[in-house]
Amino acid sequence: MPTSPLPDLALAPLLPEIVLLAAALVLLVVGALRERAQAAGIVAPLAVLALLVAAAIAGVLDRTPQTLLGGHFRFDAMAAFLKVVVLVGAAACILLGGAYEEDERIDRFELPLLALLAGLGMSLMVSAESLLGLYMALELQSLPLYVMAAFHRDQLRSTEAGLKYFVLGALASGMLLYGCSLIYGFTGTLSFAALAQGFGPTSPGGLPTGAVVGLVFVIAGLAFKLAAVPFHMWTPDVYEGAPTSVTAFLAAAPKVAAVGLTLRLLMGPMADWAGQWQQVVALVALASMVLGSLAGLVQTNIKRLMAYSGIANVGFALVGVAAGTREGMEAALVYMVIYLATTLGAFGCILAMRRQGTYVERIDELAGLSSRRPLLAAALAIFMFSLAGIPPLAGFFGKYFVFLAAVKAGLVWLAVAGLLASVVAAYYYLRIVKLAYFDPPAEPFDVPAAPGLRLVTGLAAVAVVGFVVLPGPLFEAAGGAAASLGPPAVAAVR
Amino acid sequence: MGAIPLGHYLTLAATLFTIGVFGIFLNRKNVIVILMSVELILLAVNINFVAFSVALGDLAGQVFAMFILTVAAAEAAIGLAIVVVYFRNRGSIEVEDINLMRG
Amino acid sequence: MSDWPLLSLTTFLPLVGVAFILFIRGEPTIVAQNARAVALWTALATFALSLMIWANFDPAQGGYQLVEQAAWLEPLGIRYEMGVDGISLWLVLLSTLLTVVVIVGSWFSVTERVKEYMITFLIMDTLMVGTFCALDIVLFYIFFEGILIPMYLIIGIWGGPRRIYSAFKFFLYTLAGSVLFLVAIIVMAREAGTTSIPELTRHDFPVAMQTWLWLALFASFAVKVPMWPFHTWLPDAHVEAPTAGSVLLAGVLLKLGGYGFLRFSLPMLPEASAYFAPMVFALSIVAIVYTSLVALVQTDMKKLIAYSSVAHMGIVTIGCFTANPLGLTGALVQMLSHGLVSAALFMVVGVVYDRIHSREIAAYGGLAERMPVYATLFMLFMLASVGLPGTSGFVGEILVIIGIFNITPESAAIPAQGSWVALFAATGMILGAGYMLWLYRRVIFGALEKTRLAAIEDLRLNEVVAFAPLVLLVLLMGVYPSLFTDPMAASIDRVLAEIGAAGPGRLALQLH
Amino acid sequence: MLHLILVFSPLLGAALAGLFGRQLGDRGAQLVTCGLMVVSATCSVIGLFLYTGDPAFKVPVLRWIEVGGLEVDWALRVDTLSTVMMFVVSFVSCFIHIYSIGYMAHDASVPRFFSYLSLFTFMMLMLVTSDNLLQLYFGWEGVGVASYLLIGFWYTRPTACAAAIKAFIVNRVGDFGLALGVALCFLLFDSIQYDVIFAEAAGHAGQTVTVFGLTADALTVMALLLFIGAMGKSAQLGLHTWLPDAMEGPTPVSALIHAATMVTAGVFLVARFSPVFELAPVALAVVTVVGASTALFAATVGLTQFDIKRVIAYSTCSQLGYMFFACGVGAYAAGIFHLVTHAFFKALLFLGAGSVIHALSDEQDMRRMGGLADKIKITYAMMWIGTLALVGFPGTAGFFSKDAILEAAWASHNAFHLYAFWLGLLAAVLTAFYSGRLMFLTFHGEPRADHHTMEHVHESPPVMTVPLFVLAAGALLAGWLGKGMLDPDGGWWAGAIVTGPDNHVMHAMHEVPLLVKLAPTFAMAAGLGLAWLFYVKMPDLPDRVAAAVRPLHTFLYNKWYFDELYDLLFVRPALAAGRVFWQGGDVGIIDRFGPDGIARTALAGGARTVRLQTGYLYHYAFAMLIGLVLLVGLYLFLLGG
Amino acid sequence: MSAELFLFWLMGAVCVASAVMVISAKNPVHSVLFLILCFFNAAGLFVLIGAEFLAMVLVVVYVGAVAVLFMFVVMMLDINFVRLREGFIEYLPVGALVGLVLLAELVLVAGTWAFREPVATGVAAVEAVDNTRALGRLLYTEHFLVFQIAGVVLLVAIIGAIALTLRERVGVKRQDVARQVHRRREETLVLERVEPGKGV
Repeated sequence: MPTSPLPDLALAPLLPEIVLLAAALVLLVVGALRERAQAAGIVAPLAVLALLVAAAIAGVLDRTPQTLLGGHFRFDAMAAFLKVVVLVGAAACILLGGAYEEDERIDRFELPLLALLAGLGMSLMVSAESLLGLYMALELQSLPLYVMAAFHRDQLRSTEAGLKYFVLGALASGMLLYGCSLIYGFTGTLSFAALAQGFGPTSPGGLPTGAVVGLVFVIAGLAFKLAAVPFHMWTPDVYEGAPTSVTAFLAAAPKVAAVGLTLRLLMGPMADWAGQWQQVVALVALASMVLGSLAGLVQTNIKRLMAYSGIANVGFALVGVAAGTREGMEAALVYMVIYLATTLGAFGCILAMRRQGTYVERIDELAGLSSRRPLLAAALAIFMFSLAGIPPLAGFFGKYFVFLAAVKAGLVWLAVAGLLASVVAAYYYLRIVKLAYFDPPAEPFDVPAAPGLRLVTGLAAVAVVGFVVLPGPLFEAAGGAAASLGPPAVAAVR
Repeated sequence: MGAIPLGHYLTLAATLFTIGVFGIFLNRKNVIVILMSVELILLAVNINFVAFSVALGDLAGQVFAMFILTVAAAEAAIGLAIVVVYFRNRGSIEVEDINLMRG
Repeated sequence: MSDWPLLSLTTFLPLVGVAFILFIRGEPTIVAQNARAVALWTALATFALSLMIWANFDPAQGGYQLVEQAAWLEPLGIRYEMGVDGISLWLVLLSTLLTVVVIVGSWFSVTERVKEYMITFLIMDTLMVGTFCALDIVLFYIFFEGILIPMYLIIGIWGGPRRIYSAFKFFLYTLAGSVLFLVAIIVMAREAGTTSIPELTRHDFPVAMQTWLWLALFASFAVKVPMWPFHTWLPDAHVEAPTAGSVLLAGVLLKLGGYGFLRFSLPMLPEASAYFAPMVFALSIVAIVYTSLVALVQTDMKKLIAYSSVAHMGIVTIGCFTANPLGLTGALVQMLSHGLVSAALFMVVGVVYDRIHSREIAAYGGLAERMPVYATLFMLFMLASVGLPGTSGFVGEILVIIGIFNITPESAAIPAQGSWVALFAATGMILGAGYMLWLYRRVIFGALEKTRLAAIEDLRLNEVVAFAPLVLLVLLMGVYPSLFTDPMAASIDRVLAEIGAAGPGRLALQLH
Repeated sequence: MLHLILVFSPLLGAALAGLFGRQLGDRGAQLVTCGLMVVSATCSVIGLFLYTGDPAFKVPVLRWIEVGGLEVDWALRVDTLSTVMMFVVSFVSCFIHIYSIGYMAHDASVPRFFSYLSLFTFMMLMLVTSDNLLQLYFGWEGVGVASYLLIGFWYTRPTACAAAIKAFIVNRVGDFGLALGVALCFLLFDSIQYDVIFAEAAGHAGQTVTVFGLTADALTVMALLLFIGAMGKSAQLGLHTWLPDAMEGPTPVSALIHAATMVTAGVFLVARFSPVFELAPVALAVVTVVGASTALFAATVGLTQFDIKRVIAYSTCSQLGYMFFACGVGAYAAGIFHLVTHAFFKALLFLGAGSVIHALSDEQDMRRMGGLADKIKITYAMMWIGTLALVGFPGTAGFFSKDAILEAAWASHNAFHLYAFWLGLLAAVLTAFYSGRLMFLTFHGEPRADHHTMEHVHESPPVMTVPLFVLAAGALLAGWLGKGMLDPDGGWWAGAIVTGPDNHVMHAMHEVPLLVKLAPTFAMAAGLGLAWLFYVKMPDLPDRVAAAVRPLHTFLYNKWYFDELYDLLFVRPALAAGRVFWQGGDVGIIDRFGPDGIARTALAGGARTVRLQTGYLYHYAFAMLIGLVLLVGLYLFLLGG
Repeated sequence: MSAELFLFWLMGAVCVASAVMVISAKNPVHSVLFLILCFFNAAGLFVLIGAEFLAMVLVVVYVGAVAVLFMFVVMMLDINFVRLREGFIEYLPVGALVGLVLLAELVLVAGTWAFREPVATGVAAVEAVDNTRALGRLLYTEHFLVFQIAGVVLLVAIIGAIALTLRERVGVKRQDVARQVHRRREETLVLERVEPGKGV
């Protein structure tokens, strides 16, 4: 194969990406030709459509693991699973944001287009099969996000958010790249498959020190994308500053993709070296859970709060990663999917709260929500309880599974610490419920929001509540996804 | 390369990387210098890749370095665009001024 | 009938009512009326179904009955498994009954957000019944923890002036205990490879591990019961909760702790239970004496009753750890009795609170003149609370005292001085009489001097209806407790066998 | 069936009057309860004739508790002892019901009163017919509650409420001992059925048991625990404080509960458990000492009181002491005999006192009485009959029983029998003195009540005086009729009372020196004479004597400061401890360092954490870098990569 | 010391020195110029090691595009001579310490490198063709996908930069093709019937 002058053109597994790219190009043209005022109204639904079509394709494609295009891209059950999740998540975010963007006058067609391109990046991320693929996909996902964060270009907060996000993101990708270079230098390859083959448990000499240090650098870079402590510093500021619809986007799909990418790297070629990276991930997880839980306690801005909540949640997901087992991986995937649904719903609620034309951001302003907008308050409460991990809501199952995996891997201390942190975090989720339900109503809220927003929020609420009835499919899908990852030899046997 | 040991290159890259990092967090001037620091970091990475590539006799490293250059250019464009819009709002790009949001 | 999934029907029937209520639209008053009606009929139907459980229950069998199994969370090896035994049977009935009672009892007194109120209580019903029926430990945990949500809302929305502090304290305190339970569940699931309660019970956990597991379980149940010194959430929560909330809190939720000890700690971790039994006894004694003394100086009616609850639950925990049939039966009967009596007492307070809007003892006095029926009921429940023979309160208490007294240094099952424990437990009788009588005297007796009480009206029809079943049951359980204890017997023997199977003998070797 | 009717008709009456009082009206309630009490009393008389001397049998009623070897049924045990007790309870209660029709005629809540009274009677009957310790306990607490309700009947009076609570709680202290006794009994016998216990008691003699850290004779411990219960109910020294206060209740209540029936339950308990007490000599010694001490103590206090009912109450207390030390020295039969006679004459005295109070428009202080003898002649006569019976005037009921007790005390082999004898004798003198004092102060001398009151003095209606006649007849005749109880062989009891093989006191008491036989009579004469001297002959003497022994008088007048002592020892510390535990323990320590403290710490931690989030880019970058350096360092240096 | 080594040291030293100047120069314009210097030297080092294509790209892309862009922005934003604030010195010791630890760690790691056969399938036939050609071959075969992604990345950069900075100034007459195409008659043309003698 290496001698073949032409790339292997069996491109079926790339269909989702091709659809996305084609859609992006077409929409770019459409947007450019349309009048400013109308462009977004056309591009956004089409972008949603494209994302959903791509997700559907990813869902029905043959899941036999196959690596193609020079070993940078791999399609397997895990890729399919994550693509569906990530693309649907991205589509939902675009739907959520429509009305908000109109109100805030940032309803330009570039926004959905960039989201679409970021979706393409995420889709590639979860299929990355080499360090190079990893890097490029990551950048393709990150660059649109930087722009989106600063998209409210007349607003200082938004541009500051974009600036911070960009600078720190660049630093993080510098770290990641340095790590990549070390891994490359010390192992001689960029390919995950080759890494797995050449540095299996039986390989002489084991994984070189430099490669492990490189791995730590790479983990640091990925941790930035995940917003895990101590690479989380951008999160609160960017969440607060970015337009809320963009914050929702940032908080949702990219994190799932980043977890997928982390798993691809750690549980793929590095699976046999779990002992080497486990402690690092466990520490990061612990720090994230603790910091996210503590810092959230004193927040007054709900977007900032969601940032810290996100930090804590990623910590929980990383507990599953730290387990270093297939089960842990499965748990992390399940966790992230549930997190995605809950976060989307929560942001849906935030985006639906408007008072005299301005969007509510201060937590205090939620007071009395339940008497003005009972359904919205109920949905918000559901998401908050789910984030706090209270059964029978979906959030509980995620936590249970993650900690089950951790305990099985011997990380009981991490499970205990994590659960205690979750108790602390419960306080701020409860506070929101308290404001919405217990406090006397203040001024009325504006009438309910756009249908897209209501649809997404409603679906998320139903999913979070109804998960308990039928949890099996998600677990099975995640199980299949987790099983598909691993050294090719194993995959071939399956 | 023969005469120059790989370690030299790696040390040089490490030094540049460190300087770049210094540039980011010791910088009290303007954001553009921070962007330049990022470029230094990327340069360090590139040196690493190229050095490794040559040492290993494997071209993949150099390919990687090329893509890094590409992305760096894209990044620079976006970064500068953000700086520009920020400047339009704030009238300054002093690092100390970028702290509207905190806590 | 018996091949119907009776337990699941009972558990989830209230949710049907919830669905109905959700779709009620219209004028606020009409909505409230309809919501009440739907909630009442749903609760009644649920209660009727739970009576069917009783009818189909075979008292002679010690194992789980009416067992239902279904695939649920296969990848995690968790099945949907429901069943009852003599221990949970009555608690199920208690839950469904009290739901009916609180809905009737708050028929007129709750006028705000009636729809939400009824929904919350019906959800509570589902969760409570589910907790007692669950035969899978994770399923149990889901119901067990889930109760926090409606309870939090109940306290927070319809509660008193300090409701927010109390709601948070209640929620976070209980949650903190419960997460450790969750860790224990996970560790147990890993160790035994199953989450089914019967199978976990059969599993022999290594003794060293038992200690930690036991402590983790203890953290949860001790908070729930609550045991001293984990009890401080309870007075706050009880005081601030609306009447119906206090009723369910005291009537059912506190029982979850005792139930947990009986269902998990004892049979699954017998060695550790034996090892820690003296500690439990010590804490229970402290709880009884300490909280009784604290109750003596309360000025708030609900707080007084709340503290008395802690003392009464101390009897339950003692009974649980006697590991003999008397003690266990006593603990269970005491749980049921406390479920009825303290529930009734909170309703008693609620009655006057609805009229005067004060819980201060000092705000009352001489109610007997204007409210004879009320005074009579109050008297009955007050006496039941202090354990008067012939009422339900007595049977449990005396069984526990006899049971614990029968633990002697010679009977090595549990290394404790039973007689001392019995002695202190019995002091609760004296102190209990002290604070309850004092309360009664200050509220009911004396001259009716306060002007705001001059026009206070006696019990309304709905209140009488709400109290009626409690009165009947309190007396029935006191006079003919066999009705209740007979179905328990076989199950308690089973639990004892499970405790014994691990063997006190082994224990002596391994712990000393 | 007879016994079922006997026991349950009062319950029926109580239920009817209680639940349907409003519908029945005062008259209806009175009729129902009294009618049913008459039925019950008739049954008890029939029972007395039919079953005295028959061996014990059981009337089952209902299954009660069956748990792990503990099997307890509701059942009536009928033997001679319970037959006698049923008679006393039912009969006396019946007449007190009737008396109450008159006495309570003007009260606002008549049905409630009769309901309580009947409820009490039922509970008392359950107590005496109990077949096992738990049913005994039921009756035991039941009468306590009824007593509580009746003492607090006039609930608007603060003193009545306080007295009611005090009665209940002090009784609870006794019940506490009883409950532990029940528990110990089950430990020893694996049963709490009387027949099992009595049959197996001998087998457990000398067995030791370890309770409360002590290893002691099992039966002794059990007997002592039961005796604690008896002390509470029978107001023995230490647990007596509630009885005088209980006089806050209506007078018929005092007569029924606090003279004739409930307070004697302790004596009944000791007699009932004679098979056990006989095997526990130490316990008997304790009973003797406590009984004798109470007899004297209460008599001394009775000397100085002015409330007519309180004097009789202390007298009751004192007489109960007699009964106890009778049991203590082994003469259970004498104790029960005194119980029966006492029931009649003390009820008579109380009802008489009630009649006086009724006549004087609710005046109870003897200092404001006097000179009533002419105005209420029937009452006066009846009171004298009662008094004579109380002081043991030859031929009256009290004479027989008290003599028997003192003789038994002399003749016994109990270690403390002489202590009991001499204290008992001294108490007899005092009894005569204070009884005389009561009579003289009340009926003789100048009227001290105000003019208005004296004008309204009138004799009570027949519905009140007829019961007096009946009880007076009892007070006079019960001694003659009941002498058989003192049968030296105990055959009369048909095994209901057991005396040990070494206990020959019932024989020995008939063979005491003549002086001993005469001593009580002399004591009576001395006491009555002194009283006449003090209160009729030289009315200024009492004050002079009191002044001469001022400290002693004050000490006695204040009832030996028991109430104050208990207040200091128990009530105040309990309240103080409660406050300390609440504000100091719960709020100050547990909450402060527990939930609230943790919450505060977490919030402070949160505040500190967000201070890291300065908003400055370089800080963020720096944090990332430090994180990176640490992680790499961790790997390189700590994990030994 | 061989010539190559000497050149390495020379260029390396200049590279490091100019890097230091990039971050410490007071005038941002100087910083950009030093950055260019640094890149030139790095390119030299690449040539020295035998990666001539990359060296060229470095100069073309960086010096020719990126650095110029920087310069352009610096000039456009007109930011000069920023005063040094007091915090700088305060943080220096800690910062230096962390930086030095990082450097030490990196160097330490670098020291552990040892040659091993590349396990990858990467093209080993470097000898046959020159650097540029070999890279080209790889780029369009093996790394085709990545190449495409790079294209998209650049597209994103374009869209992003435009979206952020492009403003439609009000009052400026611009040609709008879309509007012109979509123009309809009714919108532009109003037919007024003007009655004679009355004016419009």
